[in-house]
Amino acid sequence: MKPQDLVLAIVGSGGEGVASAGEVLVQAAANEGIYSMLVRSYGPQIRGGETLAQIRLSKKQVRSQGDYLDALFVLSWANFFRFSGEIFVKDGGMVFYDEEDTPPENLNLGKDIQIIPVPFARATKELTGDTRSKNILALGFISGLFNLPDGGFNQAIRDRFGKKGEDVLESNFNAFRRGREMALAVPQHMELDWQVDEKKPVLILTGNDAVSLGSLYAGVKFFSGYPITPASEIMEWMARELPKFDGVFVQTEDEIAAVTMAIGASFAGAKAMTATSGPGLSLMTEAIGLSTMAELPLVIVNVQRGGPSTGIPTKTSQSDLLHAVYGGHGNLPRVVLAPLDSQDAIEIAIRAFYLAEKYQVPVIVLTDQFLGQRVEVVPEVDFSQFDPLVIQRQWPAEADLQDYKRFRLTEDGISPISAPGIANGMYTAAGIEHDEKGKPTSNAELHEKMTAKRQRKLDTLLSNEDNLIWEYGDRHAKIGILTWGSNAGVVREVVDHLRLKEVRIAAMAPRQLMPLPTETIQAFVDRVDTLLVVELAEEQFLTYLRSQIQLPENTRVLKRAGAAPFTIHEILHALEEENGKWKQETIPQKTFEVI
Amino acid sequence: MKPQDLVLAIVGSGGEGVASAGEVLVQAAANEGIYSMLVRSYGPQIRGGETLAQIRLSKKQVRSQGDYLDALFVLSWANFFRFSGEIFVKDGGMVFYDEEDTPPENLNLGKDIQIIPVPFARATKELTGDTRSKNILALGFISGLFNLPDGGFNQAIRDRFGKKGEDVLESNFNAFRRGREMALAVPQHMELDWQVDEKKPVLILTGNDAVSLGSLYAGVKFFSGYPITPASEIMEWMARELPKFDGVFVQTEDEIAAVTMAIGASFAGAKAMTATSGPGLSLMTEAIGLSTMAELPLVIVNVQRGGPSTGIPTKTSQSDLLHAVYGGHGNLPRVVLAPLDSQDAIEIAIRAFYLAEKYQVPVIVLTDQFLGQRVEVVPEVDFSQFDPLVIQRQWPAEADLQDYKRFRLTEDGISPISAPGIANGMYTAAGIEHDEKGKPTSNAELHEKMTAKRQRKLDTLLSNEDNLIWEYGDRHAKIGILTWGSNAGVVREVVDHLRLKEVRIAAMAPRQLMPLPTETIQAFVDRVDTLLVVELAEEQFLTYLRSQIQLPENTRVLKRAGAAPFTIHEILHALEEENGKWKQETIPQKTFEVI
Amino acid sequence: MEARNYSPKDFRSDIKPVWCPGCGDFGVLNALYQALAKLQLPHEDVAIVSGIGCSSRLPGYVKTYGFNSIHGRALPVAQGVKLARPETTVIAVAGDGDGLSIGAGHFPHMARRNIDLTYIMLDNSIYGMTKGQMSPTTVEEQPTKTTPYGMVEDPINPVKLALAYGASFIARSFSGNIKHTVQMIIQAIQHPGFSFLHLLSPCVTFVGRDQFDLIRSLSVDLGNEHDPTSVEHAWRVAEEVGRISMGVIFEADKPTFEQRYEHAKQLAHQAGDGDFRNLLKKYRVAA
Amino acid sequence: MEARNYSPKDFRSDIKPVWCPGCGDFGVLNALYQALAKLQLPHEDVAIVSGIGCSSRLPGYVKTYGFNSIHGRALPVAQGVKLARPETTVIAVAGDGDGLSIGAGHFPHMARRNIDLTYIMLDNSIYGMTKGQMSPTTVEEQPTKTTPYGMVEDPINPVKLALAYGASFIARSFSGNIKHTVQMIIQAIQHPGFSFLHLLSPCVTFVGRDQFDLIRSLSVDLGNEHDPTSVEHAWRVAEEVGRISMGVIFEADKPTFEQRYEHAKQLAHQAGDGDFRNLLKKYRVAA
Ligand SMILES: Cc1ncc(C[n+]2csc(CCOP(=O)(O)OP(=O)(O)O)c2C)c(N)n1
Ligand SMILES: Cc1ncc(C[n+]2csc(CCOP(=O)(O)OP(=O)(O)O)c2C)c(N)n1
Ligand code: SF4
Ligand code: SF4
Ligand SMILES: [Mg+2]
Ligand SMILES: [Mg+2]
Repeated sequence: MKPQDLVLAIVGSGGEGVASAGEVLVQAAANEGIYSMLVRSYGPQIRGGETLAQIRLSKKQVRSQGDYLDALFVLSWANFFRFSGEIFVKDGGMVFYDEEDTPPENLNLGKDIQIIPVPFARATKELTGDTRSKNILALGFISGLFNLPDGGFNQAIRDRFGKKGEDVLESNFNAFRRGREMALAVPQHMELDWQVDEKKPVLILTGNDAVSLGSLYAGVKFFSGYPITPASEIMEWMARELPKFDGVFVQTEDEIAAVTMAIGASFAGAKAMTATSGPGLSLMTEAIGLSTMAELPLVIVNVQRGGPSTGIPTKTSQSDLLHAVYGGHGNLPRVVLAPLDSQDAIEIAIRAFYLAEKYQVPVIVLTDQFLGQRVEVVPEVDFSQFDPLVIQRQWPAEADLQDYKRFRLTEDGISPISAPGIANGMYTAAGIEHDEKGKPTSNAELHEKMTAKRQRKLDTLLSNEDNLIWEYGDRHAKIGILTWGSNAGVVREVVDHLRLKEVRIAAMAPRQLMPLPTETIQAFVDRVDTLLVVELAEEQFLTYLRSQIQLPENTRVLKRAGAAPFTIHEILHALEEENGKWKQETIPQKTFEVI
Repeated sequence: MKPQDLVLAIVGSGGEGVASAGEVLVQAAANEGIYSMLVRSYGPQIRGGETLAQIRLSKKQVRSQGDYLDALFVLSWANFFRFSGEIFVKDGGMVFYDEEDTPPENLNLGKDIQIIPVPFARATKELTGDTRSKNILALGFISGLFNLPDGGFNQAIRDRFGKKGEDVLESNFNAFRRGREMALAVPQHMELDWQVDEKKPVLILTGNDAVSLGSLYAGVKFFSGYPITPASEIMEWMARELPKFDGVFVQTEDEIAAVTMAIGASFAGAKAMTATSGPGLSLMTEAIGLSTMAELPLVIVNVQRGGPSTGIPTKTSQSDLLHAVYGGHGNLPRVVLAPLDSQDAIEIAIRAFYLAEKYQVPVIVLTDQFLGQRVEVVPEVDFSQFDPLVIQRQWPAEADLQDYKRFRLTEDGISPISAPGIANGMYTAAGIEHDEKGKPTSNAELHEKMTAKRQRKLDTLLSNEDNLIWEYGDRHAKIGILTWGSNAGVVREVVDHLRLKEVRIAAMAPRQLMPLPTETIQAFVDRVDTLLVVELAEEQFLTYLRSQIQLPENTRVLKRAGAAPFTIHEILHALEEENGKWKQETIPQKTFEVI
Repeated sequence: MEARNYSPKDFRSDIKPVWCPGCGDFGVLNALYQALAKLQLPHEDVAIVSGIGCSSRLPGYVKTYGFNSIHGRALPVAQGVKLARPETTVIAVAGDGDGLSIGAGHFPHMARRNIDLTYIMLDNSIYGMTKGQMSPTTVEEQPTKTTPYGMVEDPINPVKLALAYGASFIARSFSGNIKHTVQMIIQAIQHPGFSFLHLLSPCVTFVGRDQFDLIRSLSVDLGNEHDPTSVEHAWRVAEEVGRISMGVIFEADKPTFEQRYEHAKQLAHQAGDGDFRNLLKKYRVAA
Repeated sequence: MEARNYSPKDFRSDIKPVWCPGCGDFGVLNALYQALAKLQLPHEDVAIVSGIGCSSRLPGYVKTYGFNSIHGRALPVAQGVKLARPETTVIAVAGDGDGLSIGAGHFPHMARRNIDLTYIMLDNSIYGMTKGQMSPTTVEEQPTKTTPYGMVEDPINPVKLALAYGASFIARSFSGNIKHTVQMIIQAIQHPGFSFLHLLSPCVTFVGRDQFDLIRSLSVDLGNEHDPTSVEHAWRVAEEVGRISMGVIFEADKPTFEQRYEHAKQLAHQAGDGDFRNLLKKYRVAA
C-alpha cells in the first residue's frame, strides 16, 4: 500500500452517522493538504437504511472513487451485506467490525483478509454514556490506524459540532481521541507518511455545489425548479443563496412550469436556469424547443441517473446523452456541455450561461449522480479567470431599434435581442414560426430561412469559441480512449498508470457535446491504432459519435447500463482484451501508479 | 399534356367551397375509375381565409401532388396571391378566373399562359339566385373543359348534397350542368380520353383515415387523445367509430394524460393507442419510457408538422425523426414505423399493434401532415391478408403462474404478461427498475441484466419479423435514393421517369426505422455508385443513417426544413447536380412519364 | 368463482416496505389490508395505481395488481385501467406532491368524468421521497429544505379543490386512526363514481413524529349536524382552522362516466353497426 | 420618462388578426387597447403572455411586449416575466382549453403564489384553433367534433376553481360588452396580487353567432347586494344557473409573492452578505 493512495469505507445503518463520518474525514484530510473523494451510497429505505461511505485519500488530487478497499469498517454486518456486489476489499486488506456484531460464520471477503473486532460501540458508551459519537470514535480509530495527522481532525470536528454546544463538541473530541488511542494499540496500525510538501488551498465540494457556484458567478438571477434526485441539491442551494444575491428562486409545481418560468424570466432579461434529472428533462422537451424557436437564452442542468422512466434515482448513468443531443420534435439546435469533474463543472456552468446569452440558445449541462453527489477535493479555482465569460446580453443598438427586427437574418445567425423595458424594442416572442419581426408565418421559404438561421448559430459558435475538449496522455499514442463526462477521472488514471508502463496511450473527452468539435475528435481517432469508447449507457455515446464522425472499423466499446461508475480495472481489462499488449497479471488488484 | 396526368388547382376564400369542390372532384373521378390526389391548404386565418385545393388526376395511381399546374381556377385573386411561392402554373398552362375579379395589371404567372375570364359567380347567380353553388359550377366547368365523364359527378354530387334536401341538390346539379356547358363553349376545351380499361374498386381516404382504419382492424379498444393539428382527425374518427365497436374513447386534459391513460388501459389488457403531433410527442416523452420500462404495449401515432415548438401546425415535415428514434432519457428501446402512403398506413398501423403486443414495447408510427391530411385514391385493400398480424396478447400459461415472474429473464427478452382478472398473475408494474418479479431494485447487476433484456427484444424482433422495407427500381442501379415516409411517392415517380430514360436507378425507404433493417440498407448503399438521401428535415435522416450504417463518402443529401412536400423537379435537379448524367433540358417542366 | 375467505394478511405482498420506521404510511397500508379483506375483494380484481413518492410505493406492498407509475400520473393511469376493465376495483394512491403539484392538472378532469374509482391522497405536507422540500400542503410554520427563509406562498386546500371540481365523494381520515381509515376506505370504494379520500399520513422523518399527536389533538368527528349532501357544509369543513374534521365531508349522486358512455354507445350503435366491412364501405368506391 | 399620451389605437400592432370575422376575441382586443390607454401604460412596460389557441394569438396584435408561448404555459411564462422584471405590467391570456385543460395544473399554483399579474381567460367553451373539439367548459347541449354522441363528463366551472385556489381577485365579463370588459381589465390590472378575469368570448365558427345574444340575454350585473369580500357570495355567483353575473365576484387583500419574497430576502441577507468570495469560503480550505 502506498501512502498516497488509500481507499477505505465505513458501512452501517443510516442512524449511525456513517455519511457524516465520511464528510468529517474529508474535511480533516483537506485541513492537512490531503486530497480525497467521498462517495456516499444509501439503500432503498428512505431513512435509517444501510449507508456506505467510501473515501479515497491521496496526497495527489483524487480522480476516481478507488476500485478496492484497503480497509473496511463495519458498524453492522447486515448493512454491509446490502452492498454486496458493490464493494470489494483488496486481497490482504483489513476489515474492522464492531465486536458486538459477530460476523457470519461463512464470511468470505477475499484472499488473506484480516478481520478484526473493535469495540466501537462499547468504548463510546463507556466514554460518553451513549453510542451517538460512535462514528467519530471510528474516525479516531481510522486516523490512528493510518497515522493521519490529528490537527486536521480537531479543526474538522470543531467546525462540525461547534455549533451544537460545548457538550456535544466535547464528547466528540473525547470519542475521537479514544478511537485514535485504540488504533495505536492494534498491530495493524501503520506509520504512513501524510506530510504534504506545500499545502495549497483547495475546495471541498460536490458536482452539484460546483455547478451552483459557477452559475452564481456567471450571474444567474432566476432559478425555477422542481425537486428530483440527484439534482435537488442544486435547487436547495439556490433557495439558500439566490435571495442573498438578489436573485429570484421559485419552487414550481412541476418541471414544465420550471422550464417555462425560466424562459419567461429570460424573455424579461434575466439569466435564468433550472436543474433536473432524466424524467424532468424528458418533461421539459417541448419547452426546450420553445427556447430554440424564440431564441431565448436558457440553462438546464441535467444530473443523470439510471433510466428509462423512474429507473434508479439514486445511481449514476450517462444514458440521457442521446436525448440531450437529439431529443425534441422539430429541427432543434441546442448546446450540450458536459463537465469532467467538480472543478470543471464550475467552468462549464459559467460557459453555459456565456453561450446561452451570446447565442440565444438553450444550453443543457449534463452531469451525473456520481459527479453531482460525490464530495471531491479540488485545487482552489481562481474565478477571476472566467470574467471574460461573464457577459451581459447584447441589447439592441439604437440603429437596431429603428424598425426593430428581433429575428433579423444575420450572417452569424445572431440577432439583437430586446426585453421589456426597452423602448421601441417591443416584439412578440413565439414558438410559432415567424418572420424577422416575429410575425407568425407558415411560408415554406421563410421557414427554410429561419431554420437555417437558428442552425447557423451553432456553426458560428463552433468556429468562434474555445474548443471545449479534454485531451490527455501521449501525443503519439497508439491506443486512444474516447469518453465523456465523469468517466474522465477514471480514464485519466488508466492513462497515467499505463504510461508509467510505457504504453503509448491517450484519452479524449469532449466537454462540448453539441455542437461537437468533430475535427479535433476525428484527428484523434485517426491518429490512434486502437480506439476504445467508454460510456455508462447502452452505446449512446458510440451511436452519437458514429453520427458525427468517422469511427475506425475496429472501434471497441466498453459500456454498462450504469448504476455504478467505472473502475480502473474494468477499463484496463477492456483494453487488455482488445490488445493483448499487456497481460492480466500486469494489472494489480489495487493501487495504481499515477503520474 | 397527357390525359393520364392532369394537375389543377382551385383557389378562393374559405367561404367559397374550394375544399369541398376538390373533394367532390376526387369522388367523381373515382366513380369513373380515375385515380387522384387532393391537397388542401389553408392560410393562417382560422376560417374564411384563403383556401387552395390542388388535385392531380390520372388513370394510374397518383403518387405525389404534382409539381406544376396544367390549369388554375381563381375565384379571387387576393386569395391566390396568399399562396404565391407555393403554386406554379406550367408554361403554356391555363388560368381561369372569375370575371368579376379583374386580375392585377402586372400579373406574371409564367411563359405562354392563357388567362381567361369566366363568369362563375354571375352564371351561378343567374341560375340559382345566389352564389352558393359557385364552386360546383366551377366543377362543372372543369369537368367539361377536360372532358371528364359526367356520370361520376352526378353520383358524387348526389352523395354530397342528397341529404341536404331536394332544393340544394337541384341547384347544385343545375350549377354543375351550367358550368359544363360553359366549358364546352370555350376554345380551350379539350377532348381528353378518360376511359379506364378495367374499373377496379378503390378506397378514397386520407393518411389519418388509413391509420384509423388499420388500428381498428388491429383491434384497438382504447383511444385517449388530445386535439392537435394535423392529428386531430384520428381522434375525431375514434370518437365516432370506437363506441360502435365497443371500444372506449376519452378526450383527455393533455397529452401526458392521453399517453398515461393508454398505458393504464394497456396494463389492464386492452390494445390501446393515442395520436398526436410534434409538441404532443415531446410531452409524451417521459411516459414512453414508462411503457418501455413496464414493458406495456402502446401505440403512438405522430403526424409530423413543422417544428420545433409550435412551429407550423398546418404544414408538413419529417423533423420528429431523431426524437422518435433517440428521444427520451435513459436507455429506451422502442419501435418506430413509418408508412409510405395511405395504403401502406393501413398495414403499418396493423403492424404497430402486432409488434407492440408481441414485444411489449411502445411503437411510434410516424406519418406527416402531407400524408395525414391529403385525400388519396388507392386500390382497394384486402384486409383479411393482415389477419395473421391481428394477435392477442400472450397471456401467461399455467406454469408461468406458479411463482409468477412478470419480467422473467428470457432468451428472446419477452416475458409472459399478465393483467387484472388473471388469478395468481398479480404483479406491480413500475417505471422504477425492478427484478424479475417486479420488485424495485437499485442493484447495478440487475440493472444491467434488465437493460439488456429490454434491448434484446428489438434484436429478436429484427431477426424474427418481416423486413419492413420498400425497394423500388433497377436491381442493378448505379444511382440510389434513400428516403423515408411520404417522400416515397415522389421518389417513386422520379425513379419511374428516369428508368424510362434508361437511367439505372433505384430507391429504398425503410418502413421500420427502429430497429432499422441495417443489413438490407447497407447492401443497397454499397451497391450503388451514387447515393442521394432525401428528407424533409435538417439532415435528421442523414444523421440517423450515419449512426446506424456506413454511408459512402460521396453521399449527398437533398433536404429542406419542410412546410411543402418535395416535388419531382427538386429531386431530379438534385440528382442532376450530383451526376451531370443528364442535362437540365432533359427535365421537362411538367408531366412525367411513369412506368 | 370459488368463494375465498380473505383475511387482512392475505393482502400482504412479500416486499418489505422501504418506509422509515414509524412512517404514517404503515397505518394506511394496514388499513387498506383490512378494508380489502372486509370487502372480500379477490386479489386479481383489484388494481392499486400510484405515481412516485414514498406514498406511491404502496402498491408494491399489497398482493393485488399494482402500478407504481410515474410522478403525478396516478390518476390518468388509474382511469385507463378502470375504463379498459370496469370489473376491476381501482384505487389510485398519490402523495400531496404527486397529486397536487405535478399531477394537479389531472384532478379536476378526474372529478368531472366521475369515473368509478377511489383516489386516496396520502398527505404528509412534504416531499418525503426527495427528502424534505416544500409540498403544496406545507404550512408556513413547517421548515423545509426549499424554504430556508419561510414560505412565500399559501398552501393548497385539497378538500376545497375536490369540492370546486365537483367530486361526488369527499372524505378525510388520519392514518393514525386505523379504524376510521378502514371505514373511510370502504365507503370510498363503495361509492359509485369518483371518490376522494384526503388521508393525513405523517412523515416522521422530514416533518416530525409530533405530527401524530398534533393531528390527533385537532381531530374531530363530523357529527350529525354535518350534512354531507350540502356543498355549503362541506366548504365550511374545508375552511376550518384549528381543528380537522374527519369523516365523509361530501357525497352526491351523479351519473358516472361509465353510465354516460354506455348511453353514448347506444346512440353510436344506432349510427353504425360495428361491422368493419360496413365501415369500410364509406371509403370504398366500386366503379 | 417623458410623458406620452396614448390613445387606444397606439396599442394596435401592424399584424392583422387571423380570427374569423365576428369572433368574440376582437372585442377583447379592443377592450384591451382601451384599458391600456386609460391606464397610460408605456408600451415597453407591458408584457402580454399567452399559450396557444385563437385567443392566445392576442399578444401579437398589441403593440407591447408579447409572448405567444406554448399550449397551456401562459401562466408559468408570465410569472417568470413578472418576477424577473417586477416593473412590468404582466397580462396572461389563455383560452379555456389552454388554461383549464392542458394548463390546469398551473392555475392553483399561480393563485397560491399571488404574484401581481392579471390572468384573462378567453372562454369560448370550445377548442377554436383546432377546429371545434370539446373544451373543459363545453356544455352538454353543445355539439362538438369529439362528442358525436353527447358529452360524458361535466363542464368545469372556472370561477369555482379560482375561489378554491384562493385567488385574490375574481371577475367576469363578456367580450360583447366592451365597456364592461374595459372596466374589468382595468380593475384586474390595478388589483395588487393575482387577478383572474373570466371573459366570455364567443367562437362564432364552432359554437355559433347566437352565443352573443344568448350570453347577453343571460347577463346580469352584480348589484350592490353582492359582497365581493365574501367567499359565500362568490360561490353563489359561481353556482348560478340560468343567468350569468358580470362584475367583480371576489376580492381579497393578501400579501403578494413579491412582498413575501422581499421579506425572505431580508432574512437571507441576515444569513449572508451576497459577496461571492465570502460564499466561496464555505468551500475553501487554506491549510
Ligand atoms: C418527473 C419527476 N419529477 C420529480 C421526481 C422526483 N420526485 C420523486 S417523489 C417526489 C415527490 C414526493 O412527494 P409526495 O408526492 O408528497 O410523496 P411523499 O414522498 O411525500 O409520500 C418527487 C418530486 C420524479 N420522480 N419525477
Ligand atoms: C402541446 C400541444 N397540444 C395540442 C396543441 C393543439 N392546440 C392548439 S390550440 C388548442 C386548443 C385551443 O383551445 P383554447 O385554448 O380554448 O383556445 P381557443 O382557440 O378556443 O381560443 C390545441 C389543443 C398544441 N398546440 N400543443
Ligand atoms: S421520508 Fe417521511 S413519508 Fe417517506 S417513508 Fe420516511 S417518514 Fe414516511
Ligand atoms: S375559430 Fe372561433 S375562436 Fe377561433 S377565431 Fe374563429 S370564431 Fe374566433
Ligand atoms: Mg408528501
Ligand atoms: Mg377555447
